Amino acid sequence: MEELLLLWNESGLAQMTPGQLVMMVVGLLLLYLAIAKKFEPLLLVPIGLGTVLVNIPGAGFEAAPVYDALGHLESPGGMMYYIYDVGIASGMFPLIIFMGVGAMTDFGPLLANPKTLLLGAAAQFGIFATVLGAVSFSALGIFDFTINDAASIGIIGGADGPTAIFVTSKLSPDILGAVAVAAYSYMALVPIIQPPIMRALTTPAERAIKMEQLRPVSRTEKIVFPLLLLILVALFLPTAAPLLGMFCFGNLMREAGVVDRLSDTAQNALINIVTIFLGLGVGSKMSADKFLNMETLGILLLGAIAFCIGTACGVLLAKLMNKLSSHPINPLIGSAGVSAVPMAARVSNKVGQEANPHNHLLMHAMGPNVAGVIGSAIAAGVMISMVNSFGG
Amino acid sequence: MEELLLLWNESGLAQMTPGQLVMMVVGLLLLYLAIAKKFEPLLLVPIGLGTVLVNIPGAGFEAAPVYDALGHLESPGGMMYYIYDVGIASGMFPLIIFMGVGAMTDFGPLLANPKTLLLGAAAQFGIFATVLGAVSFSALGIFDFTINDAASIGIIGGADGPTAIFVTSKLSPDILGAVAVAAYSYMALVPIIQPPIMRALTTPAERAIKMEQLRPVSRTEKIVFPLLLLILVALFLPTAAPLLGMFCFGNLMREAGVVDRLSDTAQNALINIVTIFLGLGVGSKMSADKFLNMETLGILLLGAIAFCIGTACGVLLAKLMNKLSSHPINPLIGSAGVSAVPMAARVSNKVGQEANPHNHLLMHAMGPNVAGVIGSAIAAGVMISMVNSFGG
Amino acid sequence: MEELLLLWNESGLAQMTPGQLVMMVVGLLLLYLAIAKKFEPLLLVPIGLGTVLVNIPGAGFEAAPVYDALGHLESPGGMMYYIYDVGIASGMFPLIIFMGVGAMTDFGPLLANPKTLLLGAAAQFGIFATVLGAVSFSALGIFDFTINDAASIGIIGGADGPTAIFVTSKLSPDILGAVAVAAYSYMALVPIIQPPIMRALTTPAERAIKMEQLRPVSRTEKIVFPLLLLILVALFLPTAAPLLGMFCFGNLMREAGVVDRLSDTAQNALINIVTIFLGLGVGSKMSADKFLNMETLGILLLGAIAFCIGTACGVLLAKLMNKLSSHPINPLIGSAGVSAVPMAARVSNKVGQEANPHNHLLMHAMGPNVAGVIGSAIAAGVMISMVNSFGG
Amino acid sequence: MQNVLIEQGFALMLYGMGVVFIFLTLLIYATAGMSQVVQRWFPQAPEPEKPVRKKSAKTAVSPLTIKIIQAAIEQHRAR
Amino acid sequence: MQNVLIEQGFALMLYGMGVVFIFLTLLIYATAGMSQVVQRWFPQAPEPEKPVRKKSAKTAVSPLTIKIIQAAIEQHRAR
Amino acid sequence: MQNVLIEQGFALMLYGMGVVFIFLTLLIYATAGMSQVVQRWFPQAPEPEKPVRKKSAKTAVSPLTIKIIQAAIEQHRAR
Ligand code: NA
Ligand code: NA
Ligand code: NA
Repeated sequence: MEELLLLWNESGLAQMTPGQLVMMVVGLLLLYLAIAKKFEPLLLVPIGLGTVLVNIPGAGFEAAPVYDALGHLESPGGMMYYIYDVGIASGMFPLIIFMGVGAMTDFGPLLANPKTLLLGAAAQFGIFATVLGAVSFSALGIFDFTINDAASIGIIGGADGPTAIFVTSKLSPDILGAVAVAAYSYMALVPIIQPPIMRALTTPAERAIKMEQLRPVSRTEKIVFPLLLLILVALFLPTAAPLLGMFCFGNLMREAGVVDRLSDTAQNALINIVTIFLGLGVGSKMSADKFLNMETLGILLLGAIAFCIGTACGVLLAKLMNKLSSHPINPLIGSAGVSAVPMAARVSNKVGQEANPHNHLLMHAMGPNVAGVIGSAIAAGVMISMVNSFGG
Repeated sequence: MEELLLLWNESGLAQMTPGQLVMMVVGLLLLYLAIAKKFEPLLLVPIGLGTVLVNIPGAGFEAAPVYDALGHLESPGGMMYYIYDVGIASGMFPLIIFMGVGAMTDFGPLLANPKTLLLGAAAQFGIFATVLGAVSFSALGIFDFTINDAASIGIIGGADGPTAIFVTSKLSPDILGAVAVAAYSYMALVPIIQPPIMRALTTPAERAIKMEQLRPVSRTEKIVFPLLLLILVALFLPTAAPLLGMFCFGNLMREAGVVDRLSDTAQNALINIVTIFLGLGVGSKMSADKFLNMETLGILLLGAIAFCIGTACGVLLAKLMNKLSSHPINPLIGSAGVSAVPMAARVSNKVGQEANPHNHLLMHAMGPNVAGVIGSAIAAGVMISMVNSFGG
Repeated sequence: MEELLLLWNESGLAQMTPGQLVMMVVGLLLLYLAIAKKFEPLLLVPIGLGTVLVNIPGAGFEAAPVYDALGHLESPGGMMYYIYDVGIASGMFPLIIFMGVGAMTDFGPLLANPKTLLLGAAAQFGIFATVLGAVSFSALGIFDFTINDAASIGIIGGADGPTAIFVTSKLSPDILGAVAVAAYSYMALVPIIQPPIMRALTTPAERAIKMEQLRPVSRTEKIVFPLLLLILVALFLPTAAPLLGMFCFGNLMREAGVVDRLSDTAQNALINIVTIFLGLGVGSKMSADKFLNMETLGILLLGAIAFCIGTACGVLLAKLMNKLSSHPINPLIGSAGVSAVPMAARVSNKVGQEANPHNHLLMHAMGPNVAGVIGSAIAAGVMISMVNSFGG
Repeated sequence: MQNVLIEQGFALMLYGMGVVFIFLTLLIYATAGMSQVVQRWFPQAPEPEKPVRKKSAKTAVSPLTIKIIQAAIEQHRAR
Repeated sequence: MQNVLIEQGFALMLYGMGVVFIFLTLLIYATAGMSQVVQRWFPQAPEPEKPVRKKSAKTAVSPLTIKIIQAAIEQHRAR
Repeated sequence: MQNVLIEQGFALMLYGMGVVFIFLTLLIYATAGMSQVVQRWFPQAPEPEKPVRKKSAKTAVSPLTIKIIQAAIEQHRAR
């Protein structure tokens, strides 16, 4: 008889808390958005499923391993525990993904028109404005965000998944779930968030501006650039070295032309494997106690603001550059500075073609687009080191 | 001079125990079966070679790492130690393989005819009957099996490698080698074990029964099914969540259609890498002291019985369903309920064609076949939780 | 204000030591050699970039994780720390690479003419002569090499990257960087180092010798050979079992014909992934304090000597065998015994064709070439066990 | 002791098979219901492009390969 | 407390944006200079074989595949 | 000390080379014997399908690709 009781007591129905139930629905919602609405499915499918798994009562996906006095394993930990511990707490997974992203990135357009790096800088203002917003909310007693939380929330505006996960796992792991979900959701929403802002801040004439054909870039330049970037990072911003170091490594493997088999693996088998586990690991932070609170609403709200400010700043600086520069610059490429590669660049192109069907901005927008990746990685480095110094 | 002595003392000839010699022969035998007889080579090649390696005297494949008082590494552990510790003791490898299996599984036939799930249930009777058999042997003092051993032996009847390894590594790691070898060997022997039982329990008329064409299944159904299964597991059987959760995750990646690159990696690079190491890790439990004893004979014997009972129950329930159901059901598809995907389904098809050359049962047998995977994963969950409760 | 100071203090410029600066240049030089000169790029690109990364002041790539009294993670370690700790200190990465190399190796030519194994033995004399040279330098007080260092330096003469890394990481990890760089650089320089020696030790007549067509080798022989080798290792030289065991495992997967998907993964996705991290991990030992000293010069010098002696011994034994054997043997194939697969074999072929344009030695040279891999793995096993016995 | 063991074995069999059957029966009805709901409210042609997707899922044939092949055919037909 | 928080937020924004802009401006000049140097001292045709490499980097189409295809075409043309 | 070092170096060389030569000589005879045994008792045509397997081992060309190609040829010849 007690076996029946045991089975019932172990059943989800008996143990399920309302919070867990809600979180499961959240997980299913993420899966719906990923599969039906194609919201960044590569990450949101694993995150959504991870959310469901980690909220199954009594399944022990998050359990830590238990060792006896002699250090022998008494009971192994749960899958999520190992994934998070090995891959995310250590920072390895985001770094490996960043290497793969580097191996998939073509810096050609940026090299053809380096000025566009500035747009990648301007768009990062969204990050820091949001940090300020977050701490203000705290000061006003609306939400309770520490400076660590604020920095992690701001980085959502970087529109760069691995960077956001890397920063948050270092500064405030408890909100990792909310931050990652916000980051990827808004990256998926770029085609809806950005166009109105872009139209509001530009005149039809500006949107119709044709830009000059980009010059061809030699292979040597493409090989030297990642090394140049890495050296500058080493000299001026070591705290950004982990992210940008791996990014440059990946890009160097891509351009070197002598290690194509490594480059192929970095941008296929390896990044896919790590993506699967990174998603599950992020999901492991989607437990009711961590996610179901007002702070999460604040994070989602502030994240959206960050995106909007970043987009606006990018467009506005592009307008200014167009005024000052001898070569015409279409302000629409400014919005691509938030990164969200390559979606933001496509949006610039699309909005541009509304104004002038024969205008092809895609390549021109790729420059600010990849510049945005560098920009947010630098912002990440600065924030990690400064916040840690506050802590101490 | 002492160097010569040293080299001799370190040579295998000087240190080899008879047990190790025998185990090496066992390893070579497994390799022979895998390569020449094509016995589940994907697992038995690594297991066989791992068996040879772990029994090389003085090679230290199983050695644990040694740390000094300050926790610095004095001497690293052996390869097998790390593989087993990282991948099998943690349960990660079987779970990752199960994810890959999920990504390779097409639930279409099952969705077209869900009733066949019952056959996947019936075939699991082999598992529990064998558990009873094992404890009886203990009670009779023939073998010395604990309830943990009995459960691990029973799961051989699940005809599902990763499930058997997962359960055994949790309940009685010492017999992991014997259980895994039995499970994979009998899965390879399905074409020899099952047909006689199938013929004995069915009439030629029954074997000739034609089944109705399966209805087409929509993509939406295929996407929703793994989520439905996962939710039911969460609600009623959380202890089965690790195995079935990863299985559903893999299947969802396959059917979602938006993460094909993850699905491809899960069913190729990732599952292959893990298979290599899982096999070696299982081999690390094939040491003379663990394998060369009467218990192993008992395990092999009971495992065979489990397969036979499972097959018989599947066929018998299929006969019954055929009697009761309005739609004709060929009893031969019942034997596929033991899983051993897709071999058991092929066997059903082959035996069916002996009776009626124009009868194509393969698709109809795939339903019970994949149902058997679900069935044994559920049985695994129940057994793990109940046995642990006994222990406490 | 203090923030500015903080940022400046954290900048590389403020912290960079001259040594780090030099090492970064070394890293860039390695990258130049790898990319522009195609020096073993698969390893030297990751090593070179790892060298740059690990010498970035304040980036903390090498930092060990910090745990509080309760064993909770306070600050995670750096990427390089984890890579080295998990993959190199444990010996796993070199072993996995060796498995992949085994899966890429065709023993056909060796099986067709097993006598060439002797050439693979002769070429290993370079290893041991160099060990003697290293200890002599120490005895003369020129350099300060322990017997462990000497053994690690000697293995450079094995012209086999993973073997050198495996031995050095076990015997003297501090010089791992220098040894690995020397090993891969000289392997890349084989086409420059070997020909003069080969010409000096042979007459034009000898170089023009045509060898008999190799007999076809059956698949069965190719399957049995790795097992035969493994058994002999188990019986006579267990200390060589880790390296040769994995090598044979890889080769068996290749030849078995029933596990092609595992073989493919072992020689593609898996070896590529491990190569990326092995290179970075080796780079983590390229810090100024470990690399910038006289010893490194000694290592580079002795490594070159090892290559030369190995080449010479191979050629000389081949000359001798040609005198004694009934079948003609072109002495040029002897130099391939140093391994450096397949470059050394190509060199034999090229030098041979200078003397006789119609002479195709490639296949004949592949025998000694792969024999050299076995030879140096055996030498590695002997040295590890003997040096450890000295230590005790 | 032995009796305990036997008892535990029986318990495992009884409750184990029970759970397996109950759960899978439940799954049958849930699945049937799900299929009904999907077919009624979310009708959809049994996906046509699926076969292609499956293939591309099973093997390493990229769309590109196919493009190349077609190109090759074209170019050749051109001659 | 709150003031500290606000201060820290301002500090982050001020120095953060500062560093980002300074660094990327630096990068602009460094890149421009690098390109000049490369174009003057290491001129090189914008790599021609790159497209092929790219493809082979992006997809699983090995040279062999292409060879096979060509072979197939040949053999067929032969008929 | 130094002498010890030299001694150890000599020991390594002597026994090291010794073991390498003895082991590989052993391997020569073992291999030759193995080949004899295989050729006499387990004769077999030097595998024919091997080249194909090799290819498929070296590159990502799946049987499917080849089928597709052939199909393509067929279909085209049909025209
Ligand atoms: Na960004
Ligand atoms: Na089963
Ligand atoms: Na060698």
